[in-house]
Amino acid sequence: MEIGKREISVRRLAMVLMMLSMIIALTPAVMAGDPTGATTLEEDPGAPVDYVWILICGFLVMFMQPGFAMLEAGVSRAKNTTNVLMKNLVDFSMGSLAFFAVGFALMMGTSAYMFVGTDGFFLAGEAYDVGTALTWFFMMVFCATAATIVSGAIAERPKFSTYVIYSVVICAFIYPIYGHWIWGGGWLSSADFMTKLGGGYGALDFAGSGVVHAVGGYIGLAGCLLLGPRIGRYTKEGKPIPIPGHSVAFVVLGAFILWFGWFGFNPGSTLSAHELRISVIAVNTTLAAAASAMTAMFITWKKFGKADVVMTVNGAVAGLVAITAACAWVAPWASVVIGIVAGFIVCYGFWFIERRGVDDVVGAVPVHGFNGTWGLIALGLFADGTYGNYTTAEPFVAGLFYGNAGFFGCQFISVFVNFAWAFGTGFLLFYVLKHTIGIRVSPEEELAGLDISEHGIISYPDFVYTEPARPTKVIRMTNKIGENEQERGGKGG
Amino acid sequence: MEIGKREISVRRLAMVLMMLSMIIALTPAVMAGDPTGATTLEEDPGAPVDYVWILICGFLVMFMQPGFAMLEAGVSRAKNTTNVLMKNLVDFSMGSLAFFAVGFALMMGTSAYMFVGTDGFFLAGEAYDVGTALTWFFMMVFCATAATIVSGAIAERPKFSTYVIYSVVICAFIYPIYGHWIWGGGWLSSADFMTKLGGGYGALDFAGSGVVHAVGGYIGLAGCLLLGPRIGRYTKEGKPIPIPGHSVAFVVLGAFILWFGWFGFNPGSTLSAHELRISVIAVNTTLAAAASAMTAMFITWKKFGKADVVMTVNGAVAGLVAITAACAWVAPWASVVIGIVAGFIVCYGFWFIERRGVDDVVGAVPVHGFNGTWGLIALGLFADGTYGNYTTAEPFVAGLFYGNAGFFGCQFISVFVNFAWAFGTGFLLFYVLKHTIGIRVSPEEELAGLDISEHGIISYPDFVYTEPARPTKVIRMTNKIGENEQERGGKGG
Amino acid sequence: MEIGKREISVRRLAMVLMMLSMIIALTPAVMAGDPTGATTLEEDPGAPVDYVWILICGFLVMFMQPGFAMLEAGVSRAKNTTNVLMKNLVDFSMGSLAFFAVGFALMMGTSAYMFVGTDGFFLAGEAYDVGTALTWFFMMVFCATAATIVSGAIAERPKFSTYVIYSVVICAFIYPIYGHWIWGGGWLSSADFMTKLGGGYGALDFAGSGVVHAVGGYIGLAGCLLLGPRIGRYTKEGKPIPIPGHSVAFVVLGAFILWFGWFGFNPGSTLSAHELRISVIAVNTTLAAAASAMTAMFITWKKFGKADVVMTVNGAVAGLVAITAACAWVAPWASVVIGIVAGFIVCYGFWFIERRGVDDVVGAVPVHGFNGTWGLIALGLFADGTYGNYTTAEPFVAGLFYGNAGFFGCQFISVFVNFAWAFGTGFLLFYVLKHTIGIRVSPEEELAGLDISEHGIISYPDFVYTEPARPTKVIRMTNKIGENEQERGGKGG
Amino acid sequence: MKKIEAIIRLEMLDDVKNALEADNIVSMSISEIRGRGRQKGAKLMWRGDEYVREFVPKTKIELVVRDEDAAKVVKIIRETAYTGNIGDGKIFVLPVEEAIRVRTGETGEAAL
Amino acid sequence: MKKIEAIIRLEMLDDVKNALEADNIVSMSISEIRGRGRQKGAKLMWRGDEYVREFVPKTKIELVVRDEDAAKVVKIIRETAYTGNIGDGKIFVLPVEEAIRVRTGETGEAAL
Amino acid sequence: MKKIEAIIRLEMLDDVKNALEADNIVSMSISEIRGRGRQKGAKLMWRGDEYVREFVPKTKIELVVRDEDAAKVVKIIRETAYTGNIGDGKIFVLPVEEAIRVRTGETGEAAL
Ligand SMILES: Nc1ncnc2c1ncn2[C@@H]1O[C@H](COP(=O)(O)OP(=O)(O)O)[C@@H](O)[C@H]1O
Ligand SMILES: Nc1ncnc2c1ncn2[C@@H]1O[C@H](COP(=O)(O)OP(=O)(O)O)[C@@H](O)[C@H]1O
Ligand SMILES: Nc1ncnc2c1ncn2[C@@H]1O[C@H](COP(=O)(O)OP(=O)(O)O)[C@@H](O)[C@H]1O
Repeated sequence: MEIGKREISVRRLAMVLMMLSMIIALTPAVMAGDPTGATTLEEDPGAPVDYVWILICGFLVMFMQPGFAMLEAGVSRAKNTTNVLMKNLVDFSMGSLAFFAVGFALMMGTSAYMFVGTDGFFLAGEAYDVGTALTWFFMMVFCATAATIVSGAIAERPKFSTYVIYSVVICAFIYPIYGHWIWGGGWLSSADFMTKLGGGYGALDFAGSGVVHAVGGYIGLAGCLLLGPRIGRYTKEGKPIPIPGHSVAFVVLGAFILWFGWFGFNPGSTLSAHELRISVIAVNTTLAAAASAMTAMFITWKKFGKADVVMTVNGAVAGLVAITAACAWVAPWASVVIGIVAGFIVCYGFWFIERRGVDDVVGAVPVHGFNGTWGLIALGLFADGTYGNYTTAEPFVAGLFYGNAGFFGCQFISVFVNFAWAFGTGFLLFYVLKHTIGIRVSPEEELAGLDISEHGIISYPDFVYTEPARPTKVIRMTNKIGENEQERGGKGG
Repeated sequence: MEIGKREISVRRLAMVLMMLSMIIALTPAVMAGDPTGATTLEEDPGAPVDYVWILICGFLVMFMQPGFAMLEAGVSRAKNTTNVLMKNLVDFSMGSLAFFAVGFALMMGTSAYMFVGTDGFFLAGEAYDVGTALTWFFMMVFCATAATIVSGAIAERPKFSTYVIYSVVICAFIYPIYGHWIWGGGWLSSADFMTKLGGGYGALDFAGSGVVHAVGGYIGLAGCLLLGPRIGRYTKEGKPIPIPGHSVAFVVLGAFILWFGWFGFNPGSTLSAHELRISVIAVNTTLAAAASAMTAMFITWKKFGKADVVMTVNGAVAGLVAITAACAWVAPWASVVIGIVAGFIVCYGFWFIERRGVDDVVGAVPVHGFNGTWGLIALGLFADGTYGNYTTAEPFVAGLFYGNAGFFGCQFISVFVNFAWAFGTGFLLFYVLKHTIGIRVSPEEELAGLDISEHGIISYPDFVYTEPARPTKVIRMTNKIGENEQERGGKGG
Repeated sequence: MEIGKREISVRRLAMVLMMLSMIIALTPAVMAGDPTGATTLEEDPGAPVDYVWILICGFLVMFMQPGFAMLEAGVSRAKNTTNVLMKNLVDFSMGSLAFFAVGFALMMGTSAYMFVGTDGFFLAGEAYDVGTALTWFFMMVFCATAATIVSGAIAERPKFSTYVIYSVVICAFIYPIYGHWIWGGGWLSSADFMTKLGGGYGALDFAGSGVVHAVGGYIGLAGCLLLGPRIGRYTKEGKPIPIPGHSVAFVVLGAFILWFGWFGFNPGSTLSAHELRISVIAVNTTLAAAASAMTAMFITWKKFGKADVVMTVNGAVAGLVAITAACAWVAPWASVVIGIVAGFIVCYGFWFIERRGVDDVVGAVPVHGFNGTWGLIALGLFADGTYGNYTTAEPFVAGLFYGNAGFFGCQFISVFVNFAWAFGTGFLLFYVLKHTIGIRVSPEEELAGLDISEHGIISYPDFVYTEPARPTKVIRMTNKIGENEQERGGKGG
Repeated sequence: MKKIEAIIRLEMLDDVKNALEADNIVSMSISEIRGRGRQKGAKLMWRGDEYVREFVPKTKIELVVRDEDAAKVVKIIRETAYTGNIGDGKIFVLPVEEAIRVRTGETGEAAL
Repeated sequence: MKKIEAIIRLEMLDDVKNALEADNIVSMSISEIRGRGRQKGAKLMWRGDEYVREFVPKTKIELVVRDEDAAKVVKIIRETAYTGNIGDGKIFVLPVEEAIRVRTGETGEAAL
Repeated sequence: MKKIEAIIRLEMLDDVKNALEADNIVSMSISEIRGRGRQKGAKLMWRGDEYVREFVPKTKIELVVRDEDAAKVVKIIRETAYTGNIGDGKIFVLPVEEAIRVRTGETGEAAL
């Protein structure tokens, strides 16, 4: 076998990685962790059921990856299927490696100034411990979820290489740092002025309406703005022309998988099976999603005379996103209300940004962004004072409707910080990439489809594709929310 | 933004719902539930593992929804894909809301005259409790399963609006009332004359061969009869012409998902992880499905020279349905026998009703109906006296083959009541709907496909569809079970 | 109804089966098992959480079946979709029945001469016990996994009837006997000379890199060799021509499902939730898969300028296979290294065998075979002495890099025995079948597709297929590993 | 010889085919096309945005027939594909100079 | 009457259709074909093995028009389907002997 | 110029294409059709009910060639698409009046 240049450089890469790993492995002189779990079990004989619960819930969250993959592939055109799926593979893979190397340490490590964690890199040393591994796993699948949200928003036009970089940056830095502020003992949840304002607890986000979803949604918004809409998505006058996805079956399959996975996402976030509140969380999760899905369905049905499937699906996910922050702290009836509002937000939110030239393929901005924000607010409103801060002990978390305006204030701060951080860093990231290596494929590549141009593949080679299935004329504007339509169509990237 | 009439009325709807929720929320003056779970845990330190078990099993049962969705979409034509999937979204969503508002209270509330439950509406008041929430969640996913069975039977022709109503009625009334009789302390399981007959226990149905599957199956039968067959499904002489579904891949994927979900359905029905019988239940579930699938496969192979995939899949699900009632009370070898019989029933059952003009698209009547009934009977025959009434304590449940003819009698009564209730109420419901708002789309809409006519969508717009793939001529009748073929083809609805 | 000959013989079959079952059922005069689980619970009050853990992990492993099904269907052509899926249904169904009747007893029964188990047939007698049922279930889903691996390797050309026989033989004999040697107390793990060599333990394989994957992979290799490549897979000069699969979406969906299921496969193999090491196992499983997927992706990217999706997917699965043996005994950093190596092995391994005329459709040989072997070796290298033999107690398992050359020797022996047994028995099986009933369909049937010729079905009848999508010309050889290309193309079967 | 290209509704194919068969016209080829004419495309929706799919799916039948059969075939198709609604389709007749049967090498009308 | 068969790039269909419509040519049929000519097919990859997909997907437009419209239609298509790159496609003109509208039975140019 | 429409077996396309290419005939269009003739459709099954799929998938090759090439092309196709079994297909030759290359505007035989 002749060894060409390329082989050598691939090997070199492997060598470097290998050696790096060796160094890491040998570094930990002090090994204070409990890698077998024997000590942990001795100290807490109830640990097995918690481990089982957290791990299985984590598995379910991991399973949301194919949910996103199917949903995103389904709303994209057949000629971009492989690309969408590859992005999902990449953000879970690169994401977990980045979170392993860096992200986890920044998020859950010993806090420096309540701003960022500082230890646990590569899960080495003390972090080689069953408890730390457990936390890492659960946190990692959440991180990968945030990462994958963006791929659906900016589908069908970004460069693949750019996406690989993006997925590393979000999982190594953007997500973990914000995550630290809420879940890692950072300032939003734990600074004195916050806990004083909230009444014993600062800003909260039970399972991540803000930490995971709004972060993903607003980075997606930044990406959409900097990329610009797909070719053909708007008329010259800026009117949107829908570009239907290639498989409704995948869309619905993906949505159901997400719904299923969310039962790991929300109830699992107790991080303990001894919190029996998990049953109420499961109920709330179901009801919010159902109410939101049906609200979105009836809105389209009323408005257009026909029940729209993609909006219904978006509605279901929007309800799930919205209840995520509050799921442990509200009663079932409130979940229904939160879900109904989510259904309105997702419909009108989508139409609102669409009129403004934001070509969000999967609807990630209204679904994850706006409803993530709504979830944080809803928690500040509806928390009913029956459950504590991830514990059955006091102080019980109560919102505005239950007399705690201060906590509502905390949530309000959290909403702004969340948006500023996610949109700000996301914008910066895509802006730098845009002006260095570029973020968008050429128009020819986009027309040919990213499958061929980026991956040299046809996703369904045994079937006859029909490009002209693409709609060609808008008969009437369906919505007049947006007045000042800017001519954004086709100018991106 | 101009606010049109429609926006207003949608808003009004939201207002009403919001206020309603408020009222409910404020009603509970007495709050005797345990919403944090602290008390529950104190009283039963072993509760966490039970909660984990029941919840995760419930998640698996919820995941049967995409299983049904894929299976039903797969056996339908491409032009009806979205409609089938929308129905699945609707019955889970509307179903869970209806079960939240009404169904659960009727099923599991304090029994009135052993006929119907009377409290727990909207999970409010005392029902805001971790234990109640747990039960609600597990019962709800079962209820949604019953609802979704029907959509596959009556696919490709009903009006969507009708289906929405149907799904509310079954989840709010039909299913819960029957469920009460078996699982809510109602007369079939607990009336004195029944327990006396059975020998300490009345009619039983471990995980719902009857409660869930036969109920769904027989409502589907009523629906099929009142709707009539799809256009082109029978020749003028009443001979059936097969209408192949559009994706075998979805059919098989759906079946595997169902099989997977069934491991929540059956073992989870112990409602306790402390019943170690769960392992035997898992074994029985596997074996019955495998035996039934292979039986159905070999039947078609022998009969037609080729192994038919859809019958094999129907066989697998039929075996799962059949073992559901008996799964905790029989030995593995008996599960194999029950499965083999199920395989026969599903094949000959399907051909039997098909010859009689029942156009059951997914095969729900033989799979869920007939085999649900067979499951109840099989329990009355094979229960081997090794396990009690959802407990390891006596009295142990034994069937005819183990000397308890009385219990077989109970099951016999149960079979008739089950059919009468499900078919009767189902028939009534569809009959009333048929003669009020109508239950079937127009022939033009049916020919165009429900995706376009009901949802304004094409499910796979990037591919070239081929209508003529529809078979056009029957070469020979494959089965002579039915002699008196009535000319039913095309007359329905 | 006229009862034809065929009906009778089907009935006769059922009778025989029924009677057989009866006999089995009545045989157990001595019933020492604990079918209710009452005694088991009393003796071990911590059992429920273990049962929950093992069962749910077992369910996840079962769910790998649709993962394999989708992945294998996706890489096959549309005209063979049903056949691939049917094979997956068959190997799980026939497999579990065969394992019930025979396999389990040979694998886990009382050992005869450390070579084969001897009791527990039909789970009858003493084996009617909650603990035995639990073990059976977990072992069965592993066995079915091994069986299903082969179907992807030999897709698109074998006779269906042959495949049915194959799946029985592997699940009744080939897999269980080898499994006995490693997991059933057989010689590889427990013979004195082995444990002496290893330092207190013999050859190990935590979750089955060797037992499950390499066995499946090498039987697949034997099958590929005896079947010969698909028509059109090689030019007359022996150069490979790629035959793209019909759905990249199914490929990626399948891979994600597998990844999800693997979280049952590896962590579940502790067979106890009290081993908190499960969290480390979950972490290792994730990291190895991610590292391997990205390695394979970057290799193709560097080599061809484009990131190849199927190789990436193969890479992910390869990483999962590779970490399976070592997952409990290595640190996270080592998992990354093991994964990177797996990525290289899968790419170059695939190209290596491809050049030698092995037409392995799904890539089972490099993914499951070579990486299964690599997994066994990696365990012998990287085991870091922090965890014992499925327990937190000593002796801790350590590999070559941690000073235990003897254990590396054990693994080396294991690698050879594994290959010899799997390839040997697989070759024998297919060889006998080839020279008796035949193993390959006729060229006409192969060209028409197995869906039509073996199952009388078109998998996607509503879409226009395009046969000419099949590539027709190779522009340049992409790899020069193999020099001595033999002219194997088209000569098989 | 004439080539007859008929563009008809999807659901009429069966009837047309049967009618032709009844008159011993068996050989034909069909394919999927999409067309526009008087008939407007369906109004469709995607996430609440409406649009028109301008081309309506149709079935195209192609048959090469003997000169003397052409009129008959046109008539049969015309009558059986008829519903009276917009979108019923069109039939075109084109001249054919030669026909060859691959299997036998026959040419001209013998090849049809 | 003439039948015009134009083989164009997928993405040019919209423009061609609009240009024809602007000139009152509404009726047409389209279908998916794949072709080869000067344009080479795309280089594709499957698991690292490269190959060429020799036929490039194209859209075929078929219109039957009056004799006097033929030149105009050809011109419109030629101009709007043009990009100047290899693979722009071809237009063929064939004679048509008869046209029949199924719905009305009209024949000849009245049927177009 | 002549238009040659050949309806052949799916699996013969490669051979036909290669044979034509060997004779410098590169340009062509292909599409999927389904047809019936002497060849009966496949017997299929759905849940144990049997039926016949009456139309068999075939590949249609369309080439417009110079008058003098027509016979040669027909011959090549005839020979390479031949298997001797029912269903081998047919070749039709139609007159073409004009051809235009979109990219260059060339017309007539120069456009082929
Ligand atoms: N001049 C034409 N050239 C090519 N195809 C045509 C032409 N006119 C009509 N068609 C085809 O016939 C179909 C039916 O035409 P349409 O005008 O809707 O029919 P009708 O006039 O009977 O209502 C169209 O969808 C198109 O495919
Ligand atoms: N002689 C021909 N007969 C049939 N189709 C042709 C012929 N020449 C070209 N085509 C079709 O036109 C398409 C474009 O041809 P090509 O030679 O690439 O165009 P150009 O010469 O403008 O670059 C081809 O893909 C093929 O479908
Ligand atoms: N007269 C015809 N008009 C149009 N297409 C035809 C005609 N005759 C045959 N075909 C096409 O050719 C294919 C092969 O025809 P068939 O009669 O089976 O071939 P053969 O006579 O060589 O056995 C058919 O499936 C059909 O698509």
